[in-house]
Amino acid sequence: METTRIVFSGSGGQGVITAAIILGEAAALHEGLNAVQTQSYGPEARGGATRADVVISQHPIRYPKVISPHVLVCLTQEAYNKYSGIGRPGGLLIIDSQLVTPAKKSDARQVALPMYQAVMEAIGNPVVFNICMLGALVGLTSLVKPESLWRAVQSKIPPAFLEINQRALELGGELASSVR
Amino acid sequence: METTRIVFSGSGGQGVITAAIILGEAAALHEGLNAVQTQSYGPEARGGATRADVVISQHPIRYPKVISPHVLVCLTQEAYNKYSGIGRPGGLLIIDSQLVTPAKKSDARQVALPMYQAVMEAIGNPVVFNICMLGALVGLTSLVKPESLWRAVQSKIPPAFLEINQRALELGGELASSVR
Amino acid sequence: MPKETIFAQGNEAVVQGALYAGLDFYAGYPITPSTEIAEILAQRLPQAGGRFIQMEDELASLCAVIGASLTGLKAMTATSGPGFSLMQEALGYAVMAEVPCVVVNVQRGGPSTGMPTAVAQGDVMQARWGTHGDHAIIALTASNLADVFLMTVEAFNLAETYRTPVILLLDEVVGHMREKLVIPGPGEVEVVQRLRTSVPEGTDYHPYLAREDGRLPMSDFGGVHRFNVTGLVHDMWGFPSNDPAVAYGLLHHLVDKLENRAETLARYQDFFCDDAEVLLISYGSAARSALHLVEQRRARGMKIGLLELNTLWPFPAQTVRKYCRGRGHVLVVEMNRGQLHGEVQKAAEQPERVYLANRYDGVFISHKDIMQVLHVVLGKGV
Amino acid sequence: MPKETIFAQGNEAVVQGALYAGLDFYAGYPITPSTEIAEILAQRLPQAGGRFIQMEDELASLCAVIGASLTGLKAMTATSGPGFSLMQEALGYAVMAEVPCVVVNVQRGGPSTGMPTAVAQGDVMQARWGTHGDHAIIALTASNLADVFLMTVEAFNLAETYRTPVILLLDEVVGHMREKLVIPGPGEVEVVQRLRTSVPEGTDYHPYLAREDGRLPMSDFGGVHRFNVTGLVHDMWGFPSNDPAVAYGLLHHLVDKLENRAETLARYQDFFCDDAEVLLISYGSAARSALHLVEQRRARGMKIGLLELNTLWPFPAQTVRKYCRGRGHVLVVEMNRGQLHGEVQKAAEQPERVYLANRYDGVFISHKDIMQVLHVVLGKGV
Amino acid sequence: MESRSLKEELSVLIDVDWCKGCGICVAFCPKQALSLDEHGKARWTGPEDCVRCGLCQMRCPDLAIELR
Amino acid sequence: MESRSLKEELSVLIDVDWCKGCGICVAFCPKQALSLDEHGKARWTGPEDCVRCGLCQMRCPDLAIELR
Amino acid sequence: MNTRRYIRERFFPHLWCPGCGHGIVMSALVGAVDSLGLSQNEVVVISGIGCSSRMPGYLDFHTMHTLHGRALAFATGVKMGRPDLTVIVPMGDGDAAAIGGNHLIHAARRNLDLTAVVLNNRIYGMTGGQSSPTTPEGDRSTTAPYGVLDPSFDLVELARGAGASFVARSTTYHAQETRELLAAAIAHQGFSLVEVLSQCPTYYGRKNQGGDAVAMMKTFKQITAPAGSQRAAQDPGLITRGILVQEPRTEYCAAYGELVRELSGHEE
Amino acid sequence: MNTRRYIRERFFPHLWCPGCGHGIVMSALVGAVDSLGLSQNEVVVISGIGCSSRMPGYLDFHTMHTLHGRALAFATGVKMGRPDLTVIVPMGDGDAAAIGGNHLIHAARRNLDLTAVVLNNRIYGMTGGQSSPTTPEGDRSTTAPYGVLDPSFDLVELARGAGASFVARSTTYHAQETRELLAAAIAHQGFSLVEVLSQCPTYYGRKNQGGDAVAMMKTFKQITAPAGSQRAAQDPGLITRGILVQEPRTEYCAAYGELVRELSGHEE
Ligand SMILES: Cc1ncc(C[n+]2csc(CCOP(=O)(O)OP(=O)(O)O)c2C)c(N)n1
Ligand SMILES: Cc1ncc(C[n+]2csc(CCOP(=O)(O)OP(=O)(O)O)c2C)c(N)n1
Ligand code: SF4
Ligand code: SF4
Ligand code: SF4
Ligand code: SF4
Ligand code: SF4
Ligand code: SF4
Ligand SMILES: [Mg+2]
Ligand SMILES: [Mg+2]
Repeated sequence: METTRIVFSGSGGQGVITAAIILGEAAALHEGLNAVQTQSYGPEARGGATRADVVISQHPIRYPKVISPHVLVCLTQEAYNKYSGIGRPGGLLIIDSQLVTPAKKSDARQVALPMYQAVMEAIGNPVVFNICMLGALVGLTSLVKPESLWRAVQSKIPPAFLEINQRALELGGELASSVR
Repeated sequence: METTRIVFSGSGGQGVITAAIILGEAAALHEGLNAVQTQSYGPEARGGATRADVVISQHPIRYPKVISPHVLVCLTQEAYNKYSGIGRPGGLLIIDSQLVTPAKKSDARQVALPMYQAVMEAIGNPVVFNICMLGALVGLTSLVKPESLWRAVQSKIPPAFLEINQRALELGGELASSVR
Repeated sequence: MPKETIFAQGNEAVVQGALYAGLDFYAGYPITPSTEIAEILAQRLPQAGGRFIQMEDELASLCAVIGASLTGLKAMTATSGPGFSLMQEALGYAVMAEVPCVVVNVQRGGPSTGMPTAVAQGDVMQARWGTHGDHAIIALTASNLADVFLMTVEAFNLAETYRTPVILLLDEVVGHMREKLVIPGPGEVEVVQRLRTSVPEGTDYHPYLAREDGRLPMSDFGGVHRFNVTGLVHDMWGFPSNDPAVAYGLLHHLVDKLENRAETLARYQDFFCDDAEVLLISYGSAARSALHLVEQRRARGMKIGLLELNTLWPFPAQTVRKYCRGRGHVLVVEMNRGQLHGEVQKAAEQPERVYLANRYDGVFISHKDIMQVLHVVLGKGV
Repeated sequence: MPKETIFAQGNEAVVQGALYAGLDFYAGYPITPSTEIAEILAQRLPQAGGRFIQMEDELASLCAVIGASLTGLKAMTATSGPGFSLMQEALGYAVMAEVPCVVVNVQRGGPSTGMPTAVAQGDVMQARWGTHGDHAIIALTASNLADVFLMTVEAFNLAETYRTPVILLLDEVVGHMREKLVIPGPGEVEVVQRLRTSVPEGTDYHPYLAREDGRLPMSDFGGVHRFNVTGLVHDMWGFPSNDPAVAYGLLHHLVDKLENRAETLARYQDFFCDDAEVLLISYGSAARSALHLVEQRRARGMKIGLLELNTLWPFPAQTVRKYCRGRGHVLVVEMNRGQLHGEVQKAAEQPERVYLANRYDGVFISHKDIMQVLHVVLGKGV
Repeated sequence: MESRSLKEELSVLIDVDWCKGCGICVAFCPKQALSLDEHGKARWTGPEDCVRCGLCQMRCPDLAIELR
Repeated sequence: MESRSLKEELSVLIDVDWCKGCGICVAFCPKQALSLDEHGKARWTGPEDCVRCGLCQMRCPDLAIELR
Repeated sequence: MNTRRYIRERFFPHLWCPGCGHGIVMSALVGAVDSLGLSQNEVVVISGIGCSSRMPGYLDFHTMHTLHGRALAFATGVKMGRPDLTVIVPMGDGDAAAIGGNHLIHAARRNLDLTAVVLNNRIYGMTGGQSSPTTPEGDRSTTAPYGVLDPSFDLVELARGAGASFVARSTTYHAQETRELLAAAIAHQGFSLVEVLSQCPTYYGRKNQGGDAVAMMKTFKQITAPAGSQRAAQDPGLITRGILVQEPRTEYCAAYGELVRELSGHEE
Repeated sequence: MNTRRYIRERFFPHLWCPGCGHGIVMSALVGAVDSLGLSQNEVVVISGIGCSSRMPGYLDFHTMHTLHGRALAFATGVKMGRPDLTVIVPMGDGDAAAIGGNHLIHAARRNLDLTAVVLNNRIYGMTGGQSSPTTPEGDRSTTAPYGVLDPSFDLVELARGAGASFVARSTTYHAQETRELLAAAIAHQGFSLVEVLSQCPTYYGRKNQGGDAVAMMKTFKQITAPAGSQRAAQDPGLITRGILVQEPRTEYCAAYGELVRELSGHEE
C-alpha cells in the first residue's frame, strides 16, 4: 500500500486520539504495514479542537505528521472550521452530519454521515461514537481490513464494552455502504 | 617603596586576618601606597593554620598572592611547620618565642619575640596579641608609619578597646626595638 | 527472538528499554511531555518487582535516584525543561560522586514554561553545561521507537560502564509519537550489569580508584565495604580533600573519562552519505524530516545524505569532521537556534560551509522547511 | 569628586556598586564565597531605605528578586555555584518575562560541592546555557575592585536597558581580595534608571512591545496599567499564546536583543596590545596574573599583551577576532578546563594558534603557571 | 426603588456562550428555577419560583450567571 | 570480676590529642573529679571522688573521654 | 456585584473543564475583593503553574503566572517591594504542597501579609491526573494505579505547625462561605491560608468514581462540617470548615518598615 | 561501649570547634546504635551540608555527604533501595528547615522508616553565623544585625503538622536522654525526627552573648523541661523535651513491599 495520511479532528471527549491509535495499531500490528500516529494539543486541550494524525504505508515512514491528508475526519463544527481547509484535492472529508454543517465546499470529496445520531439511536451511549466513525472510515476507504480493526479495538477496550463497540463498528460500516 | 610581600600565619582565633587587613589598610589609605590583601582558608578554617597575605607597593599590584614573602610571621607551631619553608633568603621570619619552637634553620632572618607573654603580662587579654605583633612587625620593618597603623587600628576597633590596643602596639614596638 | 511487538509511544519505548536494561527504581515528578514515562512505570515497575515513587519535586527525584543507585539498583528519572533545570545541582553531584543513573529529558518549548505542549530541542547545550563547574556528561537521543528503546538500554549500559549519569535527551514528538516497536527478546541486546568490586571483606576497597581499563568497580551500600560518598573533591576512598593534586587528578578523571572517549561513545547512523554533496546532520525527531527529505531528493537524483547523531555529548567531533570533509554543503537540522550547529562548526574543517536549517516556533520542522533553507544555501533563493 | 576611599573586599565592592546603582531590594541565601555580600547588605540596605530578606533557598531568592523588580525596584541576589544551579529555572523565567535584575555568582571550585573555599572560573558556560531552552544572557566580570564596582553598576544599567537578568560572574579571589576602592561621587558614573511607560492611564499599554530603539518601557505593579507576566510564550500584552508566529517573534526578540548587540555590550580593556606577538586573553582574577606576566615580560622586551574581557556573554566574537588577528600566539588564561578558550577558538581566524593556560585544582593561577605554558607554546619546552 | 421587591428588580441572566452545561446551578437551585436546555445550556426556567438567593451565580464555575 | 567494684574496674581515659579543652567535662562532672591542666587539656584529677557515672564521656564533644 | 468588572472578558469562556471547581473559587475571590472595596490597581494576583494557575490570566488585576510551586516566593518579593498592595496567591494542591511546600511553610512562618488560596482538587489537574500530596490514601491516580500508599497532608495542620497566623478551609459547595473566608483572609494582617476543596471531575472524579461535578460537590457537603459545630463534634472523621487558626502577630513588612524608619529615617 | 569501633579514627581530632555541641550528638548517636546492637554494615548515615554534616565523614558506617538540604531525598532512595538497612539522617537546622524544609515535611508525611536528627544550633555554623529559620526572634546573626524579625519554626510542631509518626527533642546537656531518644527513634517503624539543641559557641554564642559552650549548655538545662513534667506545666515558656509524638502508622516501604509482593509474587 502506498502512503495514506489521515487526520482525525474533533473535541477532547470524543475519542479522536483513541480512534487514531486504534487505526494505527490495526495497520501496524495486524496488517504488516507501517503506521505512525501523532497528535497535537495545546493548553486548549480541554476545549478547542483536538487533532490526531495517522500515516500508514508499506514503506518506512519518516516525517510523522500529516501535511495534506488523504482522509480528513471532522467531528465538531469547530474542528471543521479549523481543519477542513487542509484536505487535498481528490481526498476524502468525512463529517458527522448532525454535528457539522459544512460551510464551504472543500477540494476533497465530502461525505456527511449521521454517525452520532445512529450511535445514540442504536446504542444509546456516545462513548462508542469514535468507533462507529472508524467503522465508517474503513467502510469508505478499505484502509485496513475490518478484522484488523476489530482486533485493535479489542486490545484497547475492556471486555465489558466489547459488544457495544462491535455494534458501533458495524453501524459505521453500514453507514459507509449506504453512500458508497 | 618597592614591592613588599608579607604572610601572616597562625590559628583561627589569633586574628591574623585582621592584622593583615589593618596593615593593608594602613598602607593603602594612610600612606598613599597600593596594598592587596588575600587569605586562604580551607574547610580546616576551624582548626589548622590560617594564612593571610599582604602585598604593599608603590606600583600597581597585579598578582595578589604572595609567593616568596619578604616578611613571614608565624604565631603557632603548626603555622611555623607549614609555612616557615616559604620564606626567602634575606627575608624576615617573625615568630612568637613562647608559642613556637623553631625546629630548623630557615633561609630568612629569624626573630623570636615573646609577644604573647608580653601581652598577657602587661595587658592580660589575648585579643590584642595580633596588634602587638603588628607593632613589632612595623618596629622591625618600618613598612608603614606607626601613625598610619594606629589610624587603621582605630577604624577597626570599638572605642572601648582602643586603649588596650594602643598599649599592645607600643608593646610590640618595644619588643622590636629590643632586637633591632 | 523478539519478545513482543507493540504499537506504542516514544515514552513507552523508554519504559520498555529501561525495563529491558533492568530498571529497579524510578523516582519522578510529573511534567508534560514526559509524564507518561512515570505513569506507565507506576503501573509496570511494581509488577516487575521494582519500585516507583513520586517525589515532591524534580530535584528530590534525582537525589532519590542517586541514593537508590548506591544501593546497587538501576535507577532512572524523567522530566522536561523546567524540571531538568531544577535537577542541575543533583546532576552535578551524580557526576562528582560517579553514580550511575539515567535522566530522561523529553524536551518541550522553552525557555521557562515556554510552550509546554510544543516540540523543541532547546536543551542540548544545557545538557552539557547546565550544572556548575567543569565536568563532562553523556547525552543520547533518538528519532524512532526502535532507537529510543536501544538508546535507553545504551544509556543504562554507559551509565554502568562509566559510572556516570547519562542523559536521554528526547523531544515531544518522539515522546508522544506512536509507531511499531519490536521488543527484543532476552539476550538480543547487550545489557551491562553493574561492575562490583572483587575486593573481599576486610581488604581496603577504593571506591574512586580506577582499574587499568578505566572502570571503577562499585560496592553497594549495605555491603561489606563501608566508604564515603561526597560532592566535595575527594580522594580514592571518597573522603574530602583539599590537596590540589587530588583535585587536579579528580577533575581530569571526570572530564577525560568521557571526553577522551568521544569517538568510542559516538552512536550515529548514516544514510546515503557515500557520494553526498549535501550532508544533513540531525538528531531526534528532526532527523525524521531530514531523512524524509533525503529519500525524496535521492529519488530525484540529488546527491544528498544524512548523518543522524544518537550521541550528542560528548560531541563526536572527529566523526563529524570526517563526515563533513569534502561536502559542498552541510546543513544542521535541529529545532532550536543552532545549538548543535555551533558544535558542528567548531568540528568542521570548513565551518563556513555549515548551515543551519531550524525551526523554534513550536511547529515540528518538516522536509519542506529544510528544503527551503537548502534552496537558499544552494543559491536558488527562497 | 569621589565619595570615599575604602580598603575593602571584592564582595564589598559589589555592595558599594549596587547601592550606587540604586539597589532597593536584596534576597539571598548564604553560601561561600559570596556570603559577605548578603551580610553587608543586611546591615546597609535598611540604612539606605532598602529591604533585605534572607529566603529559604536560592531559587526562592531569585523569585523574590523578580517579584520585587516588577514593583519597580532595583533588585539583586548573590550566590555561588550550587546556589546558581538551583536558580536556573527562575533565571529562565526572568529572561522570558524580561525582568531586569542582577544575579551575582562568586564562583568557587566545582562541580557539585567541589572545593567551596577554593578559586575557580568553572561556571562560565553554565552562565550562558544553564537554563533550559533557547535564550541569551549578559554576563559581566572584573579583576579588581574598581572594575567590580563599575561592572556592578553596569550590570544594573544593562539590566534596565535591556530588561534582562544580568549575571555578575566573579570568583573567590576577586570576592575576598581586599584593596583600595575609590567610590565615585554621585553623578560620576552613569546610572540608568528604569524606563517607565509614558502611556497614560486608560490607554492600552503593551508591556512586551519594543519601541523603535528596541527598549521596552515598563509599568510597575501597583501602577495604573494592569498587565500579565508569565513564563509561557506570550503576546505583547503578556498573555499566553500558542501562535507559532508569536513564538517565533518572541524567541527572536529574546535572543537577538542581546546577541545582535554583542559588540555594543562588549566591555574590555587592552594592555600593550598594539605590537604584541603573544596575546593573552583573560578575565576575572586570572587576568591579574596575566597582566603581572605581561608587565614583567614587557620589562624584559617581550612583545606580549593582554586583552581583558569584562563582558563574557554575549561573547564579543568580533572584538576577539580582531584582537587575535595577526598574532603569533594567543593564550587564553582562565581557571577552568577551557570554557572561554572554546569561544575564542570559534571566534579566531586561526583557531590552531589559540592555546590554553589554565589551572583548575583550587590553586590561584600565577604568572609562573602562565609562563610555563607560554614556554611550551613557544617551543621552548617546560 | 425601595418599594420594588428583589424579585422584580433582579433577573438571573445566563451567558450561554460561557455556560458549559455542567448542571451545578440546576442541581443546587433551592427552588428548581433552573434547567438545562436541549443544547445543554442552563436556562432560568422558573423566574416565578426563583427567590434571587444568588446561589446559582456563586456556584457557577464559568461566571456565566449574573443576578442583575 | 563480679566482686570488683566499678571504681576499681573502670578508669576515665582522656585522649589529650583529641581533647580541645572546652571544659564541658570539667564543668558538669558531678564530683569535680576533672580539671584542665596548664595546656588547657582535661585531666582526671580526682579518681577517688569519681563515681564512674560516665557523664563526662557522654558530654565530651570530641569523643576524647572513655571509661574503660 | 458586577463580576465582569474584575475579569478579562476576552478570555471567556475560560479553559477550565465543564464543572471544574476552580471557577467557583475564582468567582468567590472576585466577590471577596469586591466586598472589601479594593481598587483593581491595588491588587496583585500571583499564581504558580497548574489548572488553578490559569486564574491570574482571567482576572483584571496586576497578575503574574510564575513557576510551578514558586508563587509565594515571587509574592514575597512583590509584597516586600510594595507593602501597600494586596497580594493574593492562588495555587493548586500540587503547586502549594508538593513542589512548593517549602515556600508555603516559610511564608506561614514569616507572616508576610499574603493571602494564599489553595484550590485543593487533590490531584494534578493540569498534567492529567497524577497524585498530589493531598490525594487521600487509597485513592487512585495515574501515578497511583494501585491506590495512593502515603498519607496525605492536612494543609490546615501543616500551616498551623509552620506557625501560620490565619488558616481557614471551605469547599466549592460552600461558595458563599468561601467568599467570606477569603475576605477575612485578605483583611487579616499577616499571612493567611485558605484551603478550598475544589472538584476536578475530569481526573479526580473519573479516577475515583467521584461522579460528575454535582456529585463531587455533594460529597463536599457530606464530608465537611463547620468547626465547632455539633456535627463536627459528633463525627471526628469530618473535615472541618471555617476559620481554624486566627492569631494576631506582627506582620513582617510592617516590622521591616519599622526597622527601616529607625535606621534611615525614611518614611515609607 | 567501645566508641572507637564506630568512628573513623584517622580523622580525629575532628574539625568541629572546641565545645561545639555536634560532637556530643554524634557521640550519643554512636551510643544509640551500639545500644541497639546494629552491625555497622547495616547502618547508612546520610547528611546534607553544614558543620553538622561533617558527621558521616567521622562515622564508620556506609556514609554519604550529599547536598545542602537534600539529605532526606537521597535517604529516600537509599531506603527504597534497601528497606532492610537502618538509615540515619543528621542535618543542621538550616539544612533541615531552611533549604530542606520541603523534604522534611514530605518525609514526615510519607512515613518512610528514616531517622532524621536535626542538630539545631539555631544558626548557620558552616557559613559563619547567618540566621536560620530556628534562630529565635530578636536574636542576632550576621544576616540579622538588627535582630531576627521573623518568628522561628518550632520543629516539633512543624513535623507534627506534617504528620510525623515520631517526634522527640532533647539537648546536648541531656546527652544520655539524647542517646535514649535516638535509640527509640531508630527503633520506631516509620519516619522519626529527633531535634537536639546543640551549641555553636563560635557563632551563635558570640553573636548573642551566649557565653562559652558550658554556659550555653547550662542555658539548655534552664530553658527546657521534660514534657509532662511539673516544671513544664508550670512554665509554658519552657521548651519541652522527650518523645512528643509517637503514633504507630504503616511504614511506606513496608506498604510498597506488600504491593510488589501482590503484583509480582517477588519475595523481597
Ligand atoms: C518545575 C515543574 N515541574 C512540573 C511541572 C508540570 N506541572 C504543571 S502543573 C502541575 C501540577 C498541577 O497540579 P496542581 O498544582 O494540583 O494544580 P491543578 O492543575 O490541579 O489545579 C505540574 C506537575 C512544571 N510546570 N514545572
Ligand atoms: C545550595 C547550597 N546553598 C548554600 C550552601 C552553603 N551552606 C553550606 S552549609 C550551610 C548552612 C549550615 O547551617 P546548618 O544547616 O544549620 O548547619 P550547621 O553548620 O549550623 O551545623 C549553607 C548555607 C550550600 N552548600 N549549598
Ligand atoms: S437565584 Fe437562587 S433561586 Fe433563583 S435561580 Fe438562582 S439559585 Fe435558584
Ligand atoms: S453552573 Fe454555570 S456553567 Fe454550569 S450549567 Fe449553570 S450556568 Fe452553565
Ligand atoms: S569535654 Fe572533652 S574536649 Fe572538652 S575539655 Fe573535656 S575532654 Fe577535653
Ligand atoms: S565519670 Fe562522672 S564522676 Fe567520673 S569524672 Fe566522669 S563525670 Fe566525673
Ligand atoms: S483538569 Fe480538572 S482541575 Fe483542570 S480544568 Fe479540568 S476539571 Fe479543572
Ligand atoms: S562553627 Fe559552630 S557549629 Fe560549626 S563547628 Fe564551630 S561551633 Fe560547631
Ligand atoms: Mg490540583
Ligand atoms: Mg545550624
